[in-house]
Amino acid sequence: MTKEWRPRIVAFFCNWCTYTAADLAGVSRMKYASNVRVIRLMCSGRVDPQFVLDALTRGADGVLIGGCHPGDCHYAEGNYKMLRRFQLLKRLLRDMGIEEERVRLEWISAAEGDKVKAVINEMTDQLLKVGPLGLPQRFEEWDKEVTRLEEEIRGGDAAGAGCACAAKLQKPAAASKSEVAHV
Amino acid sequence: MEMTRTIKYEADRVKGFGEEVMSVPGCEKLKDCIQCGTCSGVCPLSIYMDFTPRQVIEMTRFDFKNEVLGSKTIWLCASCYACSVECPQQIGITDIMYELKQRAIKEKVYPRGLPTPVLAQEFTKMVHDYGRVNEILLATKMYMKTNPLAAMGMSTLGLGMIKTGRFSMIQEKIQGRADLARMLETVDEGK
Amino acid sequence: MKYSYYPGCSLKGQGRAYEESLLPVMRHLGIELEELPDWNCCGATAYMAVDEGKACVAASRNLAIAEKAGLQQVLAPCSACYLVLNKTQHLIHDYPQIKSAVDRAMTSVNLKYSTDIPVRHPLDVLISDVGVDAIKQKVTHPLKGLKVAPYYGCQIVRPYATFDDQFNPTSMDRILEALGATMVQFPLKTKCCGGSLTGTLPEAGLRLSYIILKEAIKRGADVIATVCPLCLFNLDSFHGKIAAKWESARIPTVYFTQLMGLAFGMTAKQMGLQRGLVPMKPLASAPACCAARTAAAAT
Amino acid sequence: MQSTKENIRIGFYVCHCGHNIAAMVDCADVAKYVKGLPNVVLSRDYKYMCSDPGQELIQKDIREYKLNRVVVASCSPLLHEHTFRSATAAGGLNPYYFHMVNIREHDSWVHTDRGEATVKAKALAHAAIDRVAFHKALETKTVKINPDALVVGGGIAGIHAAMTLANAGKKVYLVEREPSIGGHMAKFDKTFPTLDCAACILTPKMSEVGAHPNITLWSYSEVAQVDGYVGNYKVRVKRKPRYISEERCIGCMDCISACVFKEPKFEDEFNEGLGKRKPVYIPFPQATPQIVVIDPNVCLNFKRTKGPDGTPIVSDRCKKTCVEACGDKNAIDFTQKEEIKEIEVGTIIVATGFKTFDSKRVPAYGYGIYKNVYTALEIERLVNASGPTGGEVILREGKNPDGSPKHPKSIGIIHCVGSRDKKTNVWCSRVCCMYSMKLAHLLKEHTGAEVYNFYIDIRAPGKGYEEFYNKLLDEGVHFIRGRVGEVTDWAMTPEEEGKLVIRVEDTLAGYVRRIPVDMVVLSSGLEPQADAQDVRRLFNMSCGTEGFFLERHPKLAPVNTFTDGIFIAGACQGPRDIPDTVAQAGAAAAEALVLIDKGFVEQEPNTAFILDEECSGCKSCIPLCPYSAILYDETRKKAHINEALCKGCGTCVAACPSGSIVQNLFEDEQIFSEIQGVLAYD
Repeated sequence: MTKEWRPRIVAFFCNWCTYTAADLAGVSRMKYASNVRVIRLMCSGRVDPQFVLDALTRGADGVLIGGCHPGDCHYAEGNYKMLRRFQLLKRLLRDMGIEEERVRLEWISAAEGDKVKAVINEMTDQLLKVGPLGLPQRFEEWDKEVTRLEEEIRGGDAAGAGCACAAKLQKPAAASKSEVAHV
Repeated sequence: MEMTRTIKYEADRVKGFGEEVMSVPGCEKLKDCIQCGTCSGVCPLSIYMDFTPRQVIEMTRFDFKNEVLGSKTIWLCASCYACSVECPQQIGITDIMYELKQRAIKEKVYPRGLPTPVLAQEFTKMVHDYGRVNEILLATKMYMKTNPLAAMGMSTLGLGMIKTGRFSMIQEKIQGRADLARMLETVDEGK
Repeated sequence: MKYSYYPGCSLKGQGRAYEESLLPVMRHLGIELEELPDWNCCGATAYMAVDEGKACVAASRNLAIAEKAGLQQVLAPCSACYLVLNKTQHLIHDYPQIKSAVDRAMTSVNLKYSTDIPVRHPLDVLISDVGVDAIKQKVTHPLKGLKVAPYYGCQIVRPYATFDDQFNPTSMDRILEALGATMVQFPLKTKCCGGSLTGTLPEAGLRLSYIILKEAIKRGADVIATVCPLCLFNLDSFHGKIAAKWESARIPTVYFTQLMGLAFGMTAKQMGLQRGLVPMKPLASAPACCAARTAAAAT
Repeated sequence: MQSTKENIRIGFYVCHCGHNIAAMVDCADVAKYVKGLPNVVLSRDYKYMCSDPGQELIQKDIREYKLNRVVVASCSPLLHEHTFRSATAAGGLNPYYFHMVNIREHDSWVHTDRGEATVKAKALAHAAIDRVAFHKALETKTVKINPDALVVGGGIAGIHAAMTLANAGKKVYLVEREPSIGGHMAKFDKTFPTLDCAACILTPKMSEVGAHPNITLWSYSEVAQVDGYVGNYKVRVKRKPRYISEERCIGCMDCISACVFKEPKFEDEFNEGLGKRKPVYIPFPQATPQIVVIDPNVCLNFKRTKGPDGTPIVSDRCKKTCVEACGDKNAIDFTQKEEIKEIEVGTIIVATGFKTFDSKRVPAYGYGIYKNVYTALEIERLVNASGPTGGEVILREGKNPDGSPKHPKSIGIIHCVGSRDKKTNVWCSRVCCMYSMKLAHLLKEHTGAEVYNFYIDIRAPGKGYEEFYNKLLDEGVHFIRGRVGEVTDWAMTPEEEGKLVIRVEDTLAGYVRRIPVDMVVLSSGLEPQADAQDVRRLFNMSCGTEGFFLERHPKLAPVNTFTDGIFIAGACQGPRDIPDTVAQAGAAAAEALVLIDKGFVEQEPNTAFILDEECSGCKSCIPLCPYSAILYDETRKKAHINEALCKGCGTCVAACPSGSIVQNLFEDEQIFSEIQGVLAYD
């Protein structure tokens, strides 16, 4: 492939503020980087940390979460709930060695089409600097490594004991759910 | 009776001039002008200008380079920044005037007999050579170059300066003259 | 409190009375000023008209020297210096092409420009760091009955004033009121004095000085107080020409620091008041050596 | 994974939207790509999917190809989701088997590279195809609409909206902050361009409101709290004490004449401070309701210091001549306290109006420095026959040599004060050109003065507006195109002595001019109310960047907000004149009537429910719900969601540690498949 690498961003936008702001950016014909894919949720409070981890595991280089400004949530305080969850999620990502720039939470009101544009462009620039995350490839490599290890063990010793850890590496998202979701 | 053609044809424009000016730091917002005339309304010197500041903006935007650079207007700007802070479109009009002055000097197209560009250049030379400026010497030089007669008219003032102990014929010089000159040269090298 | 002091060419030349009054007044208020070693001219309004890049380079040499001197802030009493040094920082900050030009120049002589060191005007320091109350406490000879037209001129408030209102500055008003003086209502406080045009195009330049002078008189001022050596020069030096062209509008113009010194009990001579072409009348409250009459009362 | 028994058959449609999408997205290529995805039975691109033929195409395909899922890639679901769900339903499918992909607002309109935009459209379509397989048949819920309505703000917008609803037989609460309704319009002298007397056309409407059996008018009141949802709002209204019993006061005003203050002494708000009033007063002669107010800040019977909670304390030190004058009516009550009223309404119209720009913010024009600089609203009162001078235009400063009041001989009207200025308000306030011309006409008529208008551009787009401009030109009113630099009081020539001097460039002539005048009028612009942000939060609305309330769609839903059942009308949404305001108020009332007369509203079935067998009873979801919709069943040790209370935010779903809460339309599988889909491209 000769095409230059562009980061993939999955965005979770709340229906009332940020999704509407993105619509406004469209109506106003603002131009921004095309590598963002928006998934509409009713509220940023619906964003399960699993969604973020799942997106990263499936090949996203960054995840953007957009909600209403504090105090402006259509559902009173879903955005605060997201904020609390986000703090924990960030800690988890740090522990996993995933750069901070990759996951971003932004308050964008329905009137701030220009902010949608600015945030997406800024995040794209930052991710271009940070480079690809490539989790699927990394998992593949780990899988290979583990398989090789297993074979080695099976070849050298009789019974293999490495499968549990392989399973865990393959599905970090599922494993982490109970750690982060309960906030 | 001789008639002057005032219509402007496309050929009268120096295409790209406006864009060039707009690319200079501080001059970007030139294109936002709505021609309201606030700049002229607040400019204390607009009453002596051949074109009002607003007209200079419009002429620059539409590439009437020769007319703009040859105007007296840009040399009447005293850099008081009233236009810049009052402009409803926040256009850096003072900076645009500076840019136009620079171009007029570079291309030596400023109106003859105007002392302002002469003063600017003498000033710059003095800074380059000595690092500091002696206002009295500077004024003398400027008058000598532009209007020696006027210099005579200033003798009362000179006398006053001497009497009040503010007159000095000694040119102050900085130690790091060579350094400063070197620094200024790098700007030309970088161009 | 200690600041780097950038006097600028005027304060060493025709505007020396500004320095003569500023230094003792600041010392009296506990402010130490350390003159920048081997500073050069800021470039004023003239350099920007010739070459913006060079103007920034020349001005930034002073900022680099200040950085090297290690003090946290620079005091620039001349309005043009204050504006140019601040403007240079803004340009370096906002435009990469200016920054790289400055960096290149710095490297060529082993200097470094790394931080935007705050460049402040004495009015700012007096109002924000010293405070009106501290000034009031030092007043021994209140300027009772003195009516002052506070004249700020253009370049300290426009376009970068951060310490005062751009359209209606009051910092000097507050300081002078603390000295006991009365301010006349003076809507021309930020109008242009004509700048260097008084010399280059006197018809245009002097008209602006004339308007300021005549309005100060009309509004009942005894004296105009200013913060800029060029403003003072323009308002003080051309009375003959102004009278010939329009009408006589003789009124003394002084640096606000000169008034501060008088109120602190310093003498008119110490404050360099004799350097004005239109002398300021001695004050009833002036210290001993100025008015013998009050000297007796004071002792 | 999805039920294996069901054979998923998806129909996919990509809309060209004319050139809107097709110019930036290769629609045929997208259709081709989707054709190859699992479960896709047919894939088409079509010029206008929202058109009737487009919708019929969906219906026909459902029947012919036995489709059981439909995906349309077109514009924003906020615009056309409803359209396509209806089409899906008309084709015989449950409407929730439909899913929409936004490739216009989120794709073709915001990108510049056709290749990239097409790739993005494919990815978004892929996500929808993956997602829709997990869709389930859902039932649309309906909620009843309480037929009573609330109108907030008693200016011309609120008055008109309330009257429209009341005349349709609905019960309306009209809440106004000031002691009288009427708003800004009540202060105007005449209205442009017809020069109708504002009071003559407004006051009949005001008294109708006051007398209407269907309208409960609460003036001097503010909305304090709003709870609930469309059709069922619970509102708390704060009624400020006016120290007069509204029931007993008959508006005779005997108390006012009897007040111990023989002369009016206090700044009269209605007359913009140009006149005076007493501590007991009625804002203006036609005030509605005709009930006096006592101002505790200046009434002698109150202490100067307030109580710890900010309430005024009765001092009882006044002779209370007012109480004596009121006699048997016994309407004065110094002990009156603030009162909270609770009401239930189904719909709310917010018509809280605007505030005028504070002209002191443009110091160059001298307002507050030079006495003869006026705001336009001050001039409205000055030229009004019932204004503080009885309609005589007298200068604030300066007298004739014989000591008589001075009338202006020359007047300068400065347009765009605070408007079209990036330092203050960037927008055009829309009404100033016209009202400036109206004031120019009135001032000229009253004084015969030379009147100058200083304008940037004359904006007269309205019925009869340009004609009005022409009329003024004929009348000899001067128009100078130039934004005024400054207003000063220093003279350079003898004719400038004692005058205000306007310095301006006549941009058409190219001259800088100094024009001496006696009076300067500042045409200040319109701004959002100072508390617009608080009001916005109260009603769960949004504000645009400039601070005016945000409409749901600038073209197609101009009086709707993002909260169902809450509508906006008048200048709270943006600067507008009286005709536009009235039209909008009528529209807002009509939108409310649609809901009321339908009697119910369909709700998105996006509520959450608990999978009983999975719930561990940990209770972590319970405090998260802002609507207290989750209850805990102590006997079964399980949580339970009250569907009627759930608003469908999904916060509990995301937080449930055992994954036992499901949100309809936003199920975990649906979102995971969407994530997978958007990332499935090269």
